Amino acid sequence: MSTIPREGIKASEPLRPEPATVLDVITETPNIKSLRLAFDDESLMQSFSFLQGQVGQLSVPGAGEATFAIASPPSQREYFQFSVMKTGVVTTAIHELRAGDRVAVRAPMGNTFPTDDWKGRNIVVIGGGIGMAPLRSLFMYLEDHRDDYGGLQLIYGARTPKDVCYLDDCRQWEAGSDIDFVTSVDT
Amino acid sequence: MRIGVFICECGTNIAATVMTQKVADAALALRDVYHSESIQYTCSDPGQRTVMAAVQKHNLDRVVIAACSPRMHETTFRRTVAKAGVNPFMMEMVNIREHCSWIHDDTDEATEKAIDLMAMGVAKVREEVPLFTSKVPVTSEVLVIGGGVAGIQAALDIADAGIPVTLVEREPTLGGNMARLDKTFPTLDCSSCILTPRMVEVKHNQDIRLIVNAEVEAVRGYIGNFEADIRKKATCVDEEKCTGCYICVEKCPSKAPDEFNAGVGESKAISIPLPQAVPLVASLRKEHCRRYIKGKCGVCEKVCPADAIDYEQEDRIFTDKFGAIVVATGYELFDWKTAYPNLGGGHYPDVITAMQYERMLSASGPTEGHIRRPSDGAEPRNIVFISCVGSRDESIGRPFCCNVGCMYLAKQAILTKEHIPDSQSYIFYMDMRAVGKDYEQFYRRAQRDAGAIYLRGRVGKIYPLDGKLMVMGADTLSGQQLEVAADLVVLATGFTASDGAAELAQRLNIPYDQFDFLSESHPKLRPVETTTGGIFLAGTCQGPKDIPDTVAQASAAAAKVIGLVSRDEMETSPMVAEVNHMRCIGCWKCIEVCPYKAIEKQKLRDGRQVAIIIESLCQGCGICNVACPPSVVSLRGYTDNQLISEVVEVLR
Amino acid sequence: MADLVTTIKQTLKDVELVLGWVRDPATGVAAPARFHTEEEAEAAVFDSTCVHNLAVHLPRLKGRRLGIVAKGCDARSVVELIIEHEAEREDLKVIGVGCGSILDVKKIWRRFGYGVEIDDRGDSLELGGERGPREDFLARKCHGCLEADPDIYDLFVGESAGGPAGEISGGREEPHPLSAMLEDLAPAERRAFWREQFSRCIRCYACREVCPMCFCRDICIMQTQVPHWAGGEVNARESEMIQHIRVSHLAGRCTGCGECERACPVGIPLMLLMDEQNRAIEDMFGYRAGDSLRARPPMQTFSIEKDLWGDEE
Amino acid sequence: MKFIAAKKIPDLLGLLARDARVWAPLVPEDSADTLLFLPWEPGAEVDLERFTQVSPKKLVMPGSEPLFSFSYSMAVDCERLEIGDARGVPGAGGASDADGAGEAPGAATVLFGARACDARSLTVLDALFGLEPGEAYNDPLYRARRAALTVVTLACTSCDAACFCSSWAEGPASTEGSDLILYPVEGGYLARGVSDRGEALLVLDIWEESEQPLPELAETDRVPFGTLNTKLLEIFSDMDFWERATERCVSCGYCTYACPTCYCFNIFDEMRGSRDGERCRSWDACMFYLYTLETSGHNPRPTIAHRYRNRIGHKFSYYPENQGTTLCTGCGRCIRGCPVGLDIRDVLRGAGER
Repeated sequence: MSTIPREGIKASEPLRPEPATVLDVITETPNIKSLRLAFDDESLMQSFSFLQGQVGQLSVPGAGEATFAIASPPSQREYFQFSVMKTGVVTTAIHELRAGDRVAVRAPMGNTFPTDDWKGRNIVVIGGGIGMAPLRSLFMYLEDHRDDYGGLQLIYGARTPKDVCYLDDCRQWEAGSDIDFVTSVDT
Repeated sequence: MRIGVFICECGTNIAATVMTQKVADAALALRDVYHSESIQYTCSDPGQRTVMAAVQKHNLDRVVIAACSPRMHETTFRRTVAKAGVNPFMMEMVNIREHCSWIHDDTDEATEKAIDLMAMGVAKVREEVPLFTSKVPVTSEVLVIGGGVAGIQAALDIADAGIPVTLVEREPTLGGNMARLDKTFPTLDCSSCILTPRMVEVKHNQDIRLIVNAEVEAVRGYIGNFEADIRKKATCVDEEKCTGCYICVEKCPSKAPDEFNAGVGESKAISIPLPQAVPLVASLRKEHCRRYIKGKCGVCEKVCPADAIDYEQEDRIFTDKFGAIVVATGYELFDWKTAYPNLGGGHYPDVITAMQYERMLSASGPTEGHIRRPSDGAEPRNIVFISCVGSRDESIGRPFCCNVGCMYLAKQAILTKEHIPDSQSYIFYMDMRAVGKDYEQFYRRAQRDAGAIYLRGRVGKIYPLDGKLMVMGADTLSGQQLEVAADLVVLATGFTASDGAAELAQRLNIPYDQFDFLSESHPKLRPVETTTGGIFLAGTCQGPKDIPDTVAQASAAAAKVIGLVSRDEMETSPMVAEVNHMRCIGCWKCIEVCPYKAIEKQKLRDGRQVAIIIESLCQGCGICNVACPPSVVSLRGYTDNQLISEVVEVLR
Repeated sequence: MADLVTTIKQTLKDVELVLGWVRDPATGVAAPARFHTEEEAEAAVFDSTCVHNLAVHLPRLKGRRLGIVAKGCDARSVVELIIEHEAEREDLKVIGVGCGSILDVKKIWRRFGYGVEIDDRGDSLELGGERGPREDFLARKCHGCLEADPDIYDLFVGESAGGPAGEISGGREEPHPLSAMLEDLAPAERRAFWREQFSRCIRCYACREVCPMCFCRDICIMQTQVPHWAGGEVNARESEMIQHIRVSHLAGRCTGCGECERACPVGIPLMLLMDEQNRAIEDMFGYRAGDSLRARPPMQTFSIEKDLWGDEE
Repeated sequence: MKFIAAKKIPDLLGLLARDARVWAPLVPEDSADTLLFLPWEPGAEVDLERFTQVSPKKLVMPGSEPLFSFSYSMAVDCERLEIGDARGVPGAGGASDADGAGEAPGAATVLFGARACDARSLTVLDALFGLEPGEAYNDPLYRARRAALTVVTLACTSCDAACFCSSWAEGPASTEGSDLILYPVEGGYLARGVSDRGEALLVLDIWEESEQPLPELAETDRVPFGTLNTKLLEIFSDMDFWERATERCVSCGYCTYACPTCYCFNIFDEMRGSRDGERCRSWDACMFYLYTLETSGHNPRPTIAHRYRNRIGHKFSYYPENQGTTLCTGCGRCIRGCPVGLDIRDVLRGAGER
């Protein structure tokens, strides 16, 4: 496996998250929200890097910490994004957050997609519902490196039309001429 | 999360003892509090506008208002925040008036406490989630239980508003206890004269369905949507056919006690309780009927010209839907005999109750208005009245006042003088209670005009001597022992709850007190409501009272009912219980303890059985919450975590 | 134990499985077992090492037809579980056994080493060849034994013990050995005592899991975030809190079987708390859990009684 | 060889306690039948005969410990969050001394009277939490505690029916994880240094010289591990086996909490009021239903059988596969203390015969 960058977590203090601020909250569906975050420490934010598909540990101190895929592409340097479905204690607290609120993050963690091995090939990305979060990061990475790959196809489904996330992105993918975007709903 | 905190000064009600600005300043130090201020009168129009403006300016999503009791203004402030775009249930009221400023003197300490209370409110509102009311349809028909004067008044008032009423009476006729009275204090107008027309009015009112000889057997449902089973008892008489001609009564060979006349005189197994009975139909009491005791008779059937006798008649059960219920089940008189052996314990025939005396006074009574000693039929000269028999007597566990004894003894003394001009009345009393309008004058009249001798003291003993009854007692005013030779002794027996009141209360899920009188929701602010929505009280079922109070309460209950059922649908509170199905272990403790039968078992798709709350039935009482072993039933707006947060905050 | 084996075999014709005991070959003492077949039932035993309260398994097996071998004390748990709908009487075949008191095997092991040979002669005890006073190693619950013979059973095996085992062992309703000491302490000292005791707690929840009446099992509020009654830390404060929760949840439920105290690996005298509460419940409500199938547990009873709401003024 | 008379053990403990907190097998007050590793104080009588009910792992991995504190405050119309020291604030969470968390990570500690199985378990945990800087994962709290810990082990000359450390090559003679080993002999104990730190203790002038030979060590039960790791994978889906094996199990956490090698923990936040809080970590047990309960309500290990299968599989199959060492040292605590008499060896042997 290629080297996984760990910028963002201090090796000496792997358990300690870094304070971050909620820049923006986007209501994706009735029970999914996307949060755009930036570390409060500016130099950390500048050096922060991750690979498409990696995850982060998002804390609302007091409620707890949980793992979420980073849903923004590595090329997005202004902020990083998590998309969260409201289900339990931590995600409920996350859904209470508003722009300006403080959270804490340990990231990046986990593995990436072996995108280097895919170079020159046609790629089909298939995702559904909130499962689209890491794939959004991946797909946007692929778009950023469009020339390295052959055909790009994205197949995205959700339970109902109201459960489709990333509507703005979907519209752009739909409009994009060099990608094939297919959506479907279960019902 | 952005919380706003508003501290009400309530003029000087709060601000004189609590430094409200200091409380507001302290709020700003709390997590997620983005705005706080002290407002002179928060409930006033400018006060509410200040709150709304702050909500909008600071983009608040939760509000804490520290002011008076939520009983006073919770609804007001819910509306206020809702107008500003906040879910009304994300507003938490903190009581710093009744719970703080009004009960403390020390400003520093009261301020400290107000800060703690406010911080607890903030802690609680942090855990709040938006709640939404829902609407349920309302059935317009009303059930009135009891056909005494209270039930009659309530039924007529409700029917006057064009609302259909079902009036259920246990006895064969309307009228209740009032129908047995001769005259009423303090005006001395004839009881029948004022009541009978109202009874007839009930009979003829097309919006009232009258069911006599009937009892409410079961009640299900909830405010706006009750369902009641009414059992109509078999009387062997077809009410449709009976004309009330009295022929069967005259020919009936089976004697029976005369309950309507309180045992004065005799009745028959088939009878009509009184000539003014509504409905005027006969009814047969099987327990006294020769046909049922000895197996042969049939006289009434033979003589009935209307062919109304039906020995095969069986009990029938009606089931109907009602939007509201008025309980007007009245009272009974205290059975004094075992409690007071010193008064003869029922062994002396010439010691009678005031109700028996009342029946003697009545022109339509068994003695046709003549006062006669039961023992020998002689007209008495010296009559001793004894008040508070079974009232205000801790020693027999009956500490309360009957509210009417003083006045009806005064009335009977006056009437006695009218009936027997050379008679002398003696009244043993504890204290004179004449608190109603014109009552004091009426009592003076008994003394002055009727010459009644009032003796303040309890009677110790009654014993017979030479054909008279010797009444021994103490006159506590003069400190002397007294002995009065009486021809007749009349006891003012107190009120007890009517027979079966507690059982009925259990069927209706309404509370009752230790004497089985039904309990109102709040003695001052909700005097005709019960704690169960949609069930109201009228008259003496709630406690002893006189006729004016009874009628007033009945009309009040009617007004409440009309307000309720004249709506097509009503909002239900969202602050009801909720089950976390994921964690329900299916132990059914909640179902066992629920007083409103608001919890049911439900099978989930995975086959697990869990408890579900029927929200429209749930009253949010919280009993299921504490009975639930894994605490998966919670009360919305009062979840465990909300309460824990409050406690943690105050212990901080 | 031919009688017991035959009875279990007979019961198996009617039920899916029977809860009983087998002898652990390594230690020679009894261990809980489930008999599904007549062949398995051959291994069934009952002796004075059968300390476990098998009723603990009933809630998890609810809805299946079962047999259960029960001592008098265990049958009390069965009764209480039936009352609380955690077991169905009709699904249950209770095989009653007369019990003449049982041994606290763990106490023996801790003193003499795990697996030491236990030779119980009824009136005396030999442990690893040494003679020890049997009284010292009786399970504590036997000292306050309420019923040596089960109150409910479908079949009865062996000899009736003829009365509470406590009588046999010379005592009845004996208070917890530490209760006298605790009564003499001032409130602050008592607090210190419990703090000290709970400082040892490792929150393994063995007390909960062996308790037949802790039937919430997997969904226990001692470990949940919603509601968050107890924190997650392992320390005396939280352990005391969770034990208070447990004790109060067992108000009117605890049959005093003593399993919690027996299972506690760090020797916290949990039955001290339970005994105290059980006495209070009996005084207040006249209720003793497990006495009768017809009784209604006070904490699960709601009746609109006189003056329930009282007067607010 | 160095020797110490049995009656001088308190003196030795006294010397050790000068510079460190000493934990030794002690009988808690009012509980004569319990033996636990507790902080030793002068006068306390150490029991070197019986076995303790809970392993000493709490000295490197307390029952619970704060990871860091945090606090919220309000600035002008905005919220601020401060994350405290990653070392946490020992004791702030109300942790009691008996948890081992009362000491700040890094405070000198001596574990006295551990058995070979206990000492060896520390090396198992080292591999996981990272003793040396530069390892893939280094847990700062564990490392600080571990680095400050001196282990004085008591070699076993006798054992009971629950012991099975002889299943591994060195058995009771293992020196892994120990700094100093004491061998019980006539009248006292022979001592042998294993690490530099242990050797350093032998310089104390409390020791005498002795010519006594090393005693013969205990020979315990042996569990034939052989190819058990692959065998366990083979019978993974044999739910009938797992259900029968766990019929008497009541799913308590004693076996995992008493175990010297079980290391699972849970992380959660505890608030002290609404503004301040701590992130804590505490022991968790795979036998608990909540251990794998997912937010959705789904639980991949819904029954005791599923959970026990994981416990066994993890200890004797997956972990050895990944890390090259069994997550068990044969101390026998889970057997001795099981409230329902479940013997892990029976399950292992049963699996082997399957």
